[in-house]
Amino acid sequence: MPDSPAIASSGAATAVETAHAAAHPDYLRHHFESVEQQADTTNFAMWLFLLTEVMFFGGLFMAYLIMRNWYYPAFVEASHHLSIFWGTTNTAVLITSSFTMAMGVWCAETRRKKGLLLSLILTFCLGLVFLCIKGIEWHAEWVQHHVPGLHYSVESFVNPASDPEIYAEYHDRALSPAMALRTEMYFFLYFAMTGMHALHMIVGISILGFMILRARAGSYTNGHVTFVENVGLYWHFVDIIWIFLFPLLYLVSRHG
Amino acid sequence: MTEAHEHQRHIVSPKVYLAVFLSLLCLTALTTAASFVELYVFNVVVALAIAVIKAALVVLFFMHVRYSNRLTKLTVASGIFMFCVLVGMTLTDYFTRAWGQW
Amino acid sequence: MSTSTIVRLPDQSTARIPRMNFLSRENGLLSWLLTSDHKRIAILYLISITFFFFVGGALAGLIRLELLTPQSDLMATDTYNKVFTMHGLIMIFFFLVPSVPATIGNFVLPMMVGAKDLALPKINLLSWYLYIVAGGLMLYTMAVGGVDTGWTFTTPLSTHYLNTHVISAGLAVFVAGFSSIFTGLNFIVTIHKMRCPGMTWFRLPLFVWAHYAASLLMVLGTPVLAITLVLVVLERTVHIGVFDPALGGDPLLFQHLFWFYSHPAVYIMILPGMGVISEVISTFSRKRVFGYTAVAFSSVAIAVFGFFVWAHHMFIMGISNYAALVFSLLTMLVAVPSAIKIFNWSFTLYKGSITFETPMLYAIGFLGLFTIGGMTGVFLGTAGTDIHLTETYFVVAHFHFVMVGGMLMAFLAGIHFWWPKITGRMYPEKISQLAAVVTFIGFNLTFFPQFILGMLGMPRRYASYPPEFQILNVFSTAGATVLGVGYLLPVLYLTWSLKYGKIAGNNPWQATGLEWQTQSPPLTENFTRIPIMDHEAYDYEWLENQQQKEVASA
Amino acid sequence: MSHISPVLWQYLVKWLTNFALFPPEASKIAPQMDALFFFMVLVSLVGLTIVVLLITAFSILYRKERHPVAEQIEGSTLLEATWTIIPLGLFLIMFVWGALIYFRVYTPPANAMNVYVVGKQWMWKVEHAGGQHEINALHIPAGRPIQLTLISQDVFHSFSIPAFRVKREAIPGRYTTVWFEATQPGTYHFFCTQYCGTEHSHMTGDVVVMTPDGYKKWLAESTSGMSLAQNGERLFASLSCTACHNDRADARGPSLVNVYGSRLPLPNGGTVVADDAFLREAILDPSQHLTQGFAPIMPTYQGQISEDGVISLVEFIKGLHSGYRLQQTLTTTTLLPESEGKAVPVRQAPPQSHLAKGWVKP
Ligand code: HEA
Ligand code: HEA
Ligand code: CUA
Ligand SMILES: [Cu+2]
Repeated sequence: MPDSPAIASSGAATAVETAHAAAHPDYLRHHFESVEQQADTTNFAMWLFLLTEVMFFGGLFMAYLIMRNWYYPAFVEASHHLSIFWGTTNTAVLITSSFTMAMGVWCAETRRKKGLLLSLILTFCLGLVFLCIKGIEWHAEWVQHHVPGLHYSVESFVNPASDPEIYAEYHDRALSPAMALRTEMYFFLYFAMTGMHALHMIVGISILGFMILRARAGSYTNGHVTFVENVGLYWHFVDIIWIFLFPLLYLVSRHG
Repeated sequence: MTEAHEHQRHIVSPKVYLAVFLSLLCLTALTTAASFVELYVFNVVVALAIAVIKAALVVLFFMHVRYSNRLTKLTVASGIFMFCVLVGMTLTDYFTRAWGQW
Repeated sequence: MSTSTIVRLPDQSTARIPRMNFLSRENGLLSWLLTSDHKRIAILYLISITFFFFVGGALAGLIRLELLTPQSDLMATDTYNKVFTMHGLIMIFFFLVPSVPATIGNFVLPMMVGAKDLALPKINLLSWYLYIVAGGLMLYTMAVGGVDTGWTFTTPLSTHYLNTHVISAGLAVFVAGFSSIFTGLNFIVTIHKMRCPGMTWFRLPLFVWAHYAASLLMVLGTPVLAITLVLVVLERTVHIGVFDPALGGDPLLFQHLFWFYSHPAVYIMILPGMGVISEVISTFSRKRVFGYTAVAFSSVAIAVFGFFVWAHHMFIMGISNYAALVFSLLTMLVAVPSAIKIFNWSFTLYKGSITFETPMLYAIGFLGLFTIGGMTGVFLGTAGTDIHLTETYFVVAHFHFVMVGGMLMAFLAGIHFWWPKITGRMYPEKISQLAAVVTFIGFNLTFFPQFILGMLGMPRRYASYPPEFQILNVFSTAGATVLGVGYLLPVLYLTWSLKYGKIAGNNPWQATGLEWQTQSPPLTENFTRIPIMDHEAYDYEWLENQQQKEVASA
Repeated sequence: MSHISPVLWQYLVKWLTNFALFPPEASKIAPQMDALFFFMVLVSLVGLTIVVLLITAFSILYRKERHPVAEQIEGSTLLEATWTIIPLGLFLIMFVWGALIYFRVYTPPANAMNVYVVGKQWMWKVEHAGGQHEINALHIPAGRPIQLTLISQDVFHSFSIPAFRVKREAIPGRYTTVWFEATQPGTYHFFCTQYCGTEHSHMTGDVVVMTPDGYKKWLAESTSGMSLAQNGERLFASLSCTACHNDRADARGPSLVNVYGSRLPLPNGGTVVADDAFLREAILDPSQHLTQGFAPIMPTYQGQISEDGVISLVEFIKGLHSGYRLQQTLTTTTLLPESEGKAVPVRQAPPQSHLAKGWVKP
């Protein structure tokens, strides 16, 4: 580009040519100097975004922490009504999806189109499986009248024997009526936290769906892996949230 | 750009991923099992410790932080730090509310 | 004063605005609405925040009119409550938080670091759209009847005892929060990754340092506000209970979460302004900022320590006395870096060669008013005196001194300072100097009496008050009128100057920042070639040599 | 600072007060707080003067006409250290001084006379131990430490008496306290300073500080016939508290004789002091406040007694020093009409599983 007269030739001494003789792939945005710079930048931006997510969930964890400390007995008894089987299974499902996602990134890095597609589809499906299991659990809570606000009964907490299954396993002692009311707080937080997590899953799954389409057209295996990597970071982050939600919500105290 | 290309992108091998994956599954089993054992206050300690280890594995390997530059590590660290500030400083209030009353 | 001016305008007979620039590049509404040019987005922001400033200002006018008399005669108490709530919400979230960063910062920060654009141009545009959506929601809230929680959304009042439009207002702030997060994120990434060759951290202008610190706060603090508002909305809609004492929750938890963001937010508001002041004072005294490193680090220190002091808003709210002790102590620590800055700026003048163009006048106003505002912040941070002063007009005066006397002055300083760069034309100097002086006088008349009112015990958020407070309130209202004139003037003459202002040339102030080394208004890609930074920030000798070289080669 | 020059101090304050620039100093803590306030004003003025002087002097000395060429100076570690350390030192002095005052205001002396204040949208209800009720007014004697025990029935309110320099938030669900000792008889404003909704600005009233004699007279004239404790006793009986808390050997609930101020063992091994807040919560949320050795059979009274009722109960329990009164109350229980006690009488309550049956949150 010729110097237009009005430009003080950027004063700052010598200059680097903007136009790169070197490789200038079409996915390089105009304001970056090089592919590495672009990759680094978007990667860092993704990390910063995850940082905001940490603080976002941080507020929820904070609320959970205080309430759990105050109403520990209620939290114990209420958590007994979650299904440890589904909880553990779901954790495994999510971890597996994280693994397949990581493999997807590897396939993209090593330009394996088939592998990438397979990994993405697996991740996508595992994500859906997770949501389905979550749905089963939520349904169970609905049936047990443990959906706060809408459909809530403290019956099984003031009178544990009314739920023979749980009672046989944990021999829960009856909560006093006042404390039993606080189980609703537990379930509120449970729904808020798992709901917020599920929302993040849905966003992730949608992006994965979009990526599967693109990957079929050969994107991401042409050396431009940043996008896959960043979605991977997001997916793993959502996994980490669950890694903390699981012990906090399901494993408050499982021994009888 | 100054910090841009410190080194080439490190490609983590599938073996590592597999190893991490398996340890994560084991830890999940372990934490579930541990919760059925009466450990008193240590139940929550164990559960959280395992969760932290699992999260660390995911962050370090799946998210490549182990192979990343200082800036990424710093970002992760500051996330953890700020979360601790939020929780820790709030707890200064909650834990001392009853002080001076006995 | 104009005799002493350092303005170097090009020869008026030959001067022209460069034909190719970011404004002339494309035309039509769509070219603006779909732009990813940081400079155009900055202008979009400038227009939108100015609009909201005047909405907020008109509401302030209503507040002051109501407070002219002790009775609540102009409007009913609940109308008054809605008015000050809207005033606070609009001024904070729709004016002051985005004021300097999203307009001036957006415009000049990429140029200062020698980049062609922000790192994530589309996110930048998204950020503006989020702002507009949020603003729309806020106006909708106002149109359908408003909200009267106070800008602090205090629970359980906001969740269980009001039937105004808390949800849409909360949502508006939620969305505006994400707009702010994305701006901050973009800045951090840009500062880390987009610096031109030779631009080391300690060659960055202090404006960039200040924005870096503010961006950290935006990225780390705002999400907590977001989740807090989500919880408030859930509390209102499905009675989740975490903030509701009747359901076993703790309303103080809300306050902790809210102030975890909102204290750092006050530094989000002031730090970018401090960046402007560094640039302006250095330029008009033709000297490197005294103790560059100290000023740079004090910005970061303010940002970091700013996270440790939030409970000073809750000293009498029922937090434990011991926690109050801790937070009071930390508040003292966070005040120190601000003091360092003030003195460093004052000493920048020492042995300088000072001129008093409008930006400089605003900057000097800032120094005085921010010192008063900041010191009264220390009164409030001192647990003992806070008991008496909190929730009175003393607090109102404190935060208007720092926000209006501090940040708004800095914003105006910045707008005047970079106006030639943004538009390629000068603003009229004489009348703008007059506006600066009018603002200063009007400001003091408005808000100084409020310190005394506060000491006398007049509570804030009162639609009516005992008659003995009237005299001081009359002063305050009178001042607000003067202040309003002071703010209307710039709008008029700046608009005028778009067409009739003198051509500014590349570097009318003889400033050293990279943004001044390119044409005004700049090209879409900012520089014809990526610059290489080979000197320190604020190196006026380098600038001089550069110009001599240019003259020689011409 | 009154010890430096009382005359000058009083003169200054009076002058400022007369010009309505300063609130009267009508409590013991007021001059102490004002001393710190004026200290801070002084520091700020000095600081501001320094800054303004520097700017003015440099602006004159180094304006372009006089000083056309700037001399570049990097900075000065010594100077910068000075203006770091001196403000820091001053701020720390303020912190320590302020902390002392803060603790003084919020630590009532043992001999303080207690007055209960209940905030609700949008009025203040004041309850004196003798059973005198006031709305938006507070009568107190001068020269005696007064402790306010505050609570709110709905949202946050804040009880502020500028002339006394004290203020305390009234919080829903929790007692807070503040104390003062008025020095000057007179009438002073009090305000609700925490924004609490529509009529926030009308939640104001007057503190009437009286001479001790005047106060006695006022007490006698405005008595409602029943002291708080007596009212509490009535409630205690009508809510069937005596069914369990009857001080008998086979009582199902712990004895409440002399319980106030004592240290109670908790089931988890710790102890807790039974203060006003503890008593209140033990009534409203008993499951959380169990004494060791007793089963969690007490029903919650949450939502069944007003805050005023709780205050009366607390006041009654505070004054319980012998079991005799309880026994007496017990015998009167049968005389009371059943309808007065709204709560389920525990005595007739079936075993807890029954009690729980059909317990669905409304
Ligand atoms: C831009 C916004 C901004 C800024 C920068 C500040 C800065 C500070 N603020 Fe302010 N504050 C607000 C905006 C701001 N504040 C708002 C909006 C509220 C009200 C919220 C609401 O309730 O609605 C508030 C309320 C508020 C409170 C709560 C009051 C209450 O409700 O009870 C407190 C208490 O500690 C406080 C303290 C401080 C302190 C210590 C600083 C410090 O950072 C100030 C540091 C600066 C200096 C100290 C000046 C420079 C010093 C010198 C030049 C040295 C002088 C010389 C010598 C000492 C020799 N602020
Ligand atoms: C950026 C922040 C900002 C800014 C710029 C301002 C600007 C002003 N503010 Fe505001 N203010 C707040 C933030 C801000 N405020 C906040 C956060 C609160 C707390 C809210 C709460 O309690 O929840 C508050 C509360 C507040 C109160 C206390 C209300 C109460 O507690 O009862 C008052 C009272 O005087 C006031 C006055 C003013 C005035 C006179 C201006 C002036 O500077 C405005 C001057 C501008 C104009 C006047 C507009 C330009 C002129 C015109 C549009 C022409 C028409 C003008 C007239 C008819 C006069 N503000
Ligand atoms: Cu009650 Cu304000
Ligand atoms: Cu603050």
